[in-house]
Amino acid sequence: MHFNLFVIPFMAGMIALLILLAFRYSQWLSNLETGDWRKIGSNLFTLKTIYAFREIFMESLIHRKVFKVNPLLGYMHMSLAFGWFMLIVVGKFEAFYYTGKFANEFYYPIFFRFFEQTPHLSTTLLNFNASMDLILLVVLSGIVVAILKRFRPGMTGMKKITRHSVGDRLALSSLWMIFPLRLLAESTTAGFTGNGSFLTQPIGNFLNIFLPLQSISMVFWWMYSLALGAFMVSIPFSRYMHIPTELLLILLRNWGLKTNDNFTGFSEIEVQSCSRCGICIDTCQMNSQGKNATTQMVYFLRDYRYDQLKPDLSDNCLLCGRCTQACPVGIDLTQQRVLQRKKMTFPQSAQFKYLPVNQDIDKTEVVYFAGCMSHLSPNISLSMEKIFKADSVKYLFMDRDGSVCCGRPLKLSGQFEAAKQLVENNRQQIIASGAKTLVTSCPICYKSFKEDYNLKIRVLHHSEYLPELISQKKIKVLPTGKQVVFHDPCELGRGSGIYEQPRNLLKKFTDLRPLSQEKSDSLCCGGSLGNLSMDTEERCAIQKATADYLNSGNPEFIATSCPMCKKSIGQFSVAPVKDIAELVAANLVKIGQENHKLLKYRKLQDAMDIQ
Amino acid sequence: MVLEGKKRVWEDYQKEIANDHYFYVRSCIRQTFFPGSETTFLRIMKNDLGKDVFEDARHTTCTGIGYHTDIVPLETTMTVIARHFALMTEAGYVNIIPSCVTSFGLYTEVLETWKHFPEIEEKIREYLWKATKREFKIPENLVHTSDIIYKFRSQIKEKSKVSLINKRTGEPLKVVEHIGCHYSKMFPTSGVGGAEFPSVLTGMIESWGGSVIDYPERRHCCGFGFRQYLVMANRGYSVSNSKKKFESMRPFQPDFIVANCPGCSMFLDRWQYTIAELEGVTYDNRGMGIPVLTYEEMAGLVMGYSPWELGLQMHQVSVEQLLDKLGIKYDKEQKYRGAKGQKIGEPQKPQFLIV
Amino acid sequence: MSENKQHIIIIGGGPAGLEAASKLGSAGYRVTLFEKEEQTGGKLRTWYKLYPGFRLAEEVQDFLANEIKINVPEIFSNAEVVNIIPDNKYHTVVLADGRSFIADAVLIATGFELFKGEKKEEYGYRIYDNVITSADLEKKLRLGQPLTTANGQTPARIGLIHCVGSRDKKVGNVYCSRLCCITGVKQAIEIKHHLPKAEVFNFYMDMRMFGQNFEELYIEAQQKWGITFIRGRVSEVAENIDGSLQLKAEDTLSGRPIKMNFDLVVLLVGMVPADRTEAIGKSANLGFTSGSFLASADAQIKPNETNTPGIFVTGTCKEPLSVGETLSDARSAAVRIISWLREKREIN
Amino acid sequence: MKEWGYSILKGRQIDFENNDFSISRFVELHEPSFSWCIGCGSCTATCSAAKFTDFNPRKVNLLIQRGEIKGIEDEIAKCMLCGKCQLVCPRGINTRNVVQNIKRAISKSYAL
Repeated sequence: MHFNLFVIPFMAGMIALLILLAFRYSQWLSNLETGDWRKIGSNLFTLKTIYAFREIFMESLIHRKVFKVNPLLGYMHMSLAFGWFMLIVVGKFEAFYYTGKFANEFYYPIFFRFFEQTPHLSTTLLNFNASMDLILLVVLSGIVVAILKRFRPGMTGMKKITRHSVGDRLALSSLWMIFPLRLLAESTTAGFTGNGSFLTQPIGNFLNIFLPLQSISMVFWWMYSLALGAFMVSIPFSRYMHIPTELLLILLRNWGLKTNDNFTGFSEIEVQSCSRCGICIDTCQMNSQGKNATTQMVYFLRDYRYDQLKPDLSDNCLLCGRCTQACPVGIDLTQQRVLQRKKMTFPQSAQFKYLPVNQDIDKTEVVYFAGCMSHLSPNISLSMEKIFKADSVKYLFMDRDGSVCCGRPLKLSGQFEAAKQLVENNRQQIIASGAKTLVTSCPICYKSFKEDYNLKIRVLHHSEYLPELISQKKIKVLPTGKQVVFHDPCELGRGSGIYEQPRNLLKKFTDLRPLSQEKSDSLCCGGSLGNLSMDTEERCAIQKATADYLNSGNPEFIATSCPMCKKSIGQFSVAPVKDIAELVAANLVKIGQENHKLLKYRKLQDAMDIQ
Repeated sequence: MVLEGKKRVWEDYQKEIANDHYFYVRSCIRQTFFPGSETTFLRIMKNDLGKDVFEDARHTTCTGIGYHTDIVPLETTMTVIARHFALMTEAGYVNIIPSCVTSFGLYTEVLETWKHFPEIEEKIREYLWKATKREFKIPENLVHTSDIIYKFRSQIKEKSKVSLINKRTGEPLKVVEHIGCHYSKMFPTSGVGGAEFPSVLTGMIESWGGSVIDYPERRHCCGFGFRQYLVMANRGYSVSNSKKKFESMRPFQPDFIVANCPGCSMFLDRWQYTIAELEGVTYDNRGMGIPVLTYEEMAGLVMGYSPWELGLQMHQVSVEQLLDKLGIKYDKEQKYRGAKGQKIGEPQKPQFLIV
Repeated sequence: MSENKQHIIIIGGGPAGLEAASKLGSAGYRVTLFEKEEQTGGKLRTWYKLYPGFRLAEEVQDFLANEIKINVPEIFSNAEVVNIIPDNKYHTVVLADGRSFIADAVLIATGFELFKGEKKEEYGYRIYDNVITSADLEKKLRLGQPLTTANGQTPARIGLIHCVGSRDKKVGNVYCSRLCCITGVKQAIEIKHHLPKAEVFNFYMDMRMFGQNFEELYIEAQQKWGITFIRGRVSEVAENIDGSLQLKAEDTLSGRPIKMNFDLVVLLVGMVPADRTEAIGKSANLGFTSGSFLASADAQIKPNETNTPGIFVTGTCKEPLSVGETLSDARSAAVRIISWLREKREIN
Repeated sequence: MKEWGYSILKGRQIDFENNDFSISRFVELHEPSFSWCIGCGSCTATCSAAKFTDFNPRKVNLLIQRGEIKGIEDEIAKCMLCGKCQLVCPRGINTRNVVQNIKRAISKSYAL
């Protein structure tokens, strides 16, 4: 029986942590939707579980994604997480080897050098000893980086460091204390017993020269245990809750769970998995271009966890999805924001009984929905009409005389119920048209039609529809050779995963140039309907920065496929900003008349350049 | 309030008021609702001031009510007024003094129109000749009867028996003066003191010892508005305007209201009853309402005439509270008795307004 | 008069007269300036700060005085000009005291007066204690007097009424005095400088922010100082029992009448020609604008000439102008007089 | 009670002294651009909802600033939050946040 009074703080902390974890996990799990349990059941004994463990190892311990973003920051996380993990694992094996039995007192491996003060003789034990010192050194180096990061955020590549609450500071201090104290406890013990290795022994020997180590070492063991206990207890009340929760998250996610339109137990687990690494701050354009480093997801989730979330913070987000893309933990941050807005929304806030219910709609092949924003950029819908006519398809321009909003802006603001009224109105009209295909020019509408309308027909954004027309040889565009860059609209790219179709389309008739930040990494135009509270100056700063970025390679055109992006970038762009529909329409050639009309279209094109 | 400023304005708006020999034209509303007022005017003019005032029983309405309700065309109105001028001319008078503010406004308007469009005057002369075989001369002096009392306010003061002073406190009574819209709002130069700060009633009140309240809605219409009042459904509009005035004067705690327009006197008095019955509100502290006088009645009281001879029993808001303040003795028994002492019957008591 | 030095008489020693005098003086002409007051400087002497940059009026006064010192024109103060007798060769300028002077050219720079607020009787200026004009406010600020109500209280709500005496057929002025708008914005902000807690409301018909940085100042007034602009002309002002003022207007943008109480009301009075301008103009056979300002011979190409050769106009006697515009106009007049005198000499 | 055939009207006058500025103050606190409106009307001109119903965002904004909040709840409920107004506003007013905060002020739970 190995025991000393000083282990009590550690054990107490450990037991408290386990009880609290059990309590909270059961709470969250009980809030899972029934469908979630079915998914868990069917996926539990499949390869997915193995993948999950692989992911846990790669992300929770090695922090692969953080490494990708910033190696030093990755090293910091890895050295702490993986290092600590290794201390526990190697320590366990050391104890196993030493005692010959696997089951020891829980605390025994952790305080191994206190309980076993006789210097080792066997090579294996010496190796164990050296390994433990090495791992401790690695962990300590991580701590050094963390401390430096705290005081000089720039060195790890982070522009802004997350602001911490008081609870977090306590947890953080105890965490920082644990390993230096372990070093001191082991070194002082080694100093008078000689049980240390290459790190602890020299320090111990040195301290032994002028300190009464036999009495002092006990103090450090106590402090080490206290720090451990304090950290354990503070975990559930601090951001370090992410450490145990992320494991659960990875499992559940691999079993197919995700956050949809309702805030479930799984959503709560997502929230609690945030490690506050702060990568979302760096990736956020509101910070990098708008100089606002107070509203990012890390703060949002923190405020939510502490029940201090205010609408002003919640509303101040572009919902561009860049942080979701970058989040090393893989939390669906954008959806989290929307769901919190939904929670904070006001009852019966909207009423659209005034909307016309037009059941008497002409039957058509294609129903075209330009979207509200296209009405402020009318050349897009004019171009689409020109294309429809060239294709001779029977189409209905559904919102020609004023648009009923698709409902997504209301949904993004959290007003799900209000949005449903609009969805229902538009849905009835779409169904009544008898169309087989719905084409829209607005990525915002597109996402809404795809996800909220439950339509049984094909829903296409024109960036999908136009290449289809070309490949089916229904329309033909004249090659222009112009240098073009393509700006991915957030709702189309990150929001709906459409990256390649518009690019393939542009490659057919322009010289499409790549950008360093594109596709999932593309910038937001700043126009965003997702942000409700950002002021105009800040918005303009983002719009201008994005426009400048897109113009940096001096393209002849900036192509995009969203009326909002076109307007936002267009305000500040040197190169003309064109929707791909406009580019297609301007270079349209009637099938079979290519050569005949060549000259005329060249002229048209020149006119477009001037414009 | 800088009184000097007002006086400066008043200096800009002084008008010629004839000294004697007046052709008097009665008011439809005043002679119906406040007959004592016109009698009092004549009594003061003839008996107390020794002026020559002539009236011709053949004169008619000026058609003001019909004109302002768009029932009577302008040419008809002008011809009727031309007939009044003819009666004046035939009687050998040149100074015309209407009792009604609307008549005064209308006469002024007609004369102004003729000044700018002589051809219209010619046409009207023709109409009048065709209809009545009468001819007329343009009056040399057209003023409202309140202008006359204003002119002779000092003489009245000299002969007065009562001052507008609270006998119990010795303080001047606080008086709200209300000027009919048609007195000077259409033609500011035709009113004593102009349109913004008319001094015709202020002059009387101040020279007889009272003090004038200048409350925020002083300029506002009493709410009568011929069209509004004549159609029952529109009366809410009328009473709301009076209410606005009462609410505005309330903090000043006026002792009484005096008006120079017959319609205003009528509505400021009667609507207090209506508001009290509709909403349970009065604008004094005792639930009795604010007494409303015509300027003739005010002059009569100052001259020491009996309140019942002045016809004050015809008022809805009881005037006894004011008579008490003025220290005027009156016989309660005599209130509802006719000229021969016979009982003329008492009005029903209102539900809310204390009378 | 020296034989070879042409003589120019300038009537009025405000900014326009002073600036033209120094410019003509520096060009070597003999310049005589008549100022009816004891001191030159005109209305600048009573104004506190100038829009849009809040520069002290005093600084412009100093600038003008310095220029005059260097270019030494002859200045007669307390010298009121009554008329001009125009002639083919020389014009004679007659003073109130009977003296007369002859000149090759005469520049009229008699400036403006402020519209007399009391003419708009419904606003109760000089009747209601707490109604003041923009000029009164400037005087208070220049003298460093506290902004209080008549009974010494700090006003909690202050209203500024635009277009008093301007764009108003009823007072005979159909023209736009055009500088009252920016003055209203400037004074509203100055009030906030002194009384940060006060609520300030401007009642306007149109906001005519035509000058450099004027619109910017308007935006600043709204965004930085929280000043409220209500579109609607105040119809009447009345006094409440506590001496505060009740304003009535139509809030035209909501299409509804509005009634509000104010502790202090400032009338933004417009510019009218100075009293003697009409007499002087008539004596020299000059034309007049609808607002009785002196008419230029041509608005575009002869802004400083009149229909009487040799008689020129500048500054606010011909139209409402800001201080900056007045100085430019005076320089323009000086250049035109110089070229005109050269032509005259060559002909002779 | 007698049947009068008429009643005393409230009138259309904005009685500034007795109006309710709670919504106005709330919105101004959370979205200061609320009071920058110069009444140009481009928001109403482009408004998707105004195409179908009698809805005037400019006027709603103004009336709230004047403390005239009767019936404002039904008015603001007509907004589809599409954001066109924000794109056309020359003063850079954050119109959608104005709408959002008006709604928030109206709903009791967020009144403070």
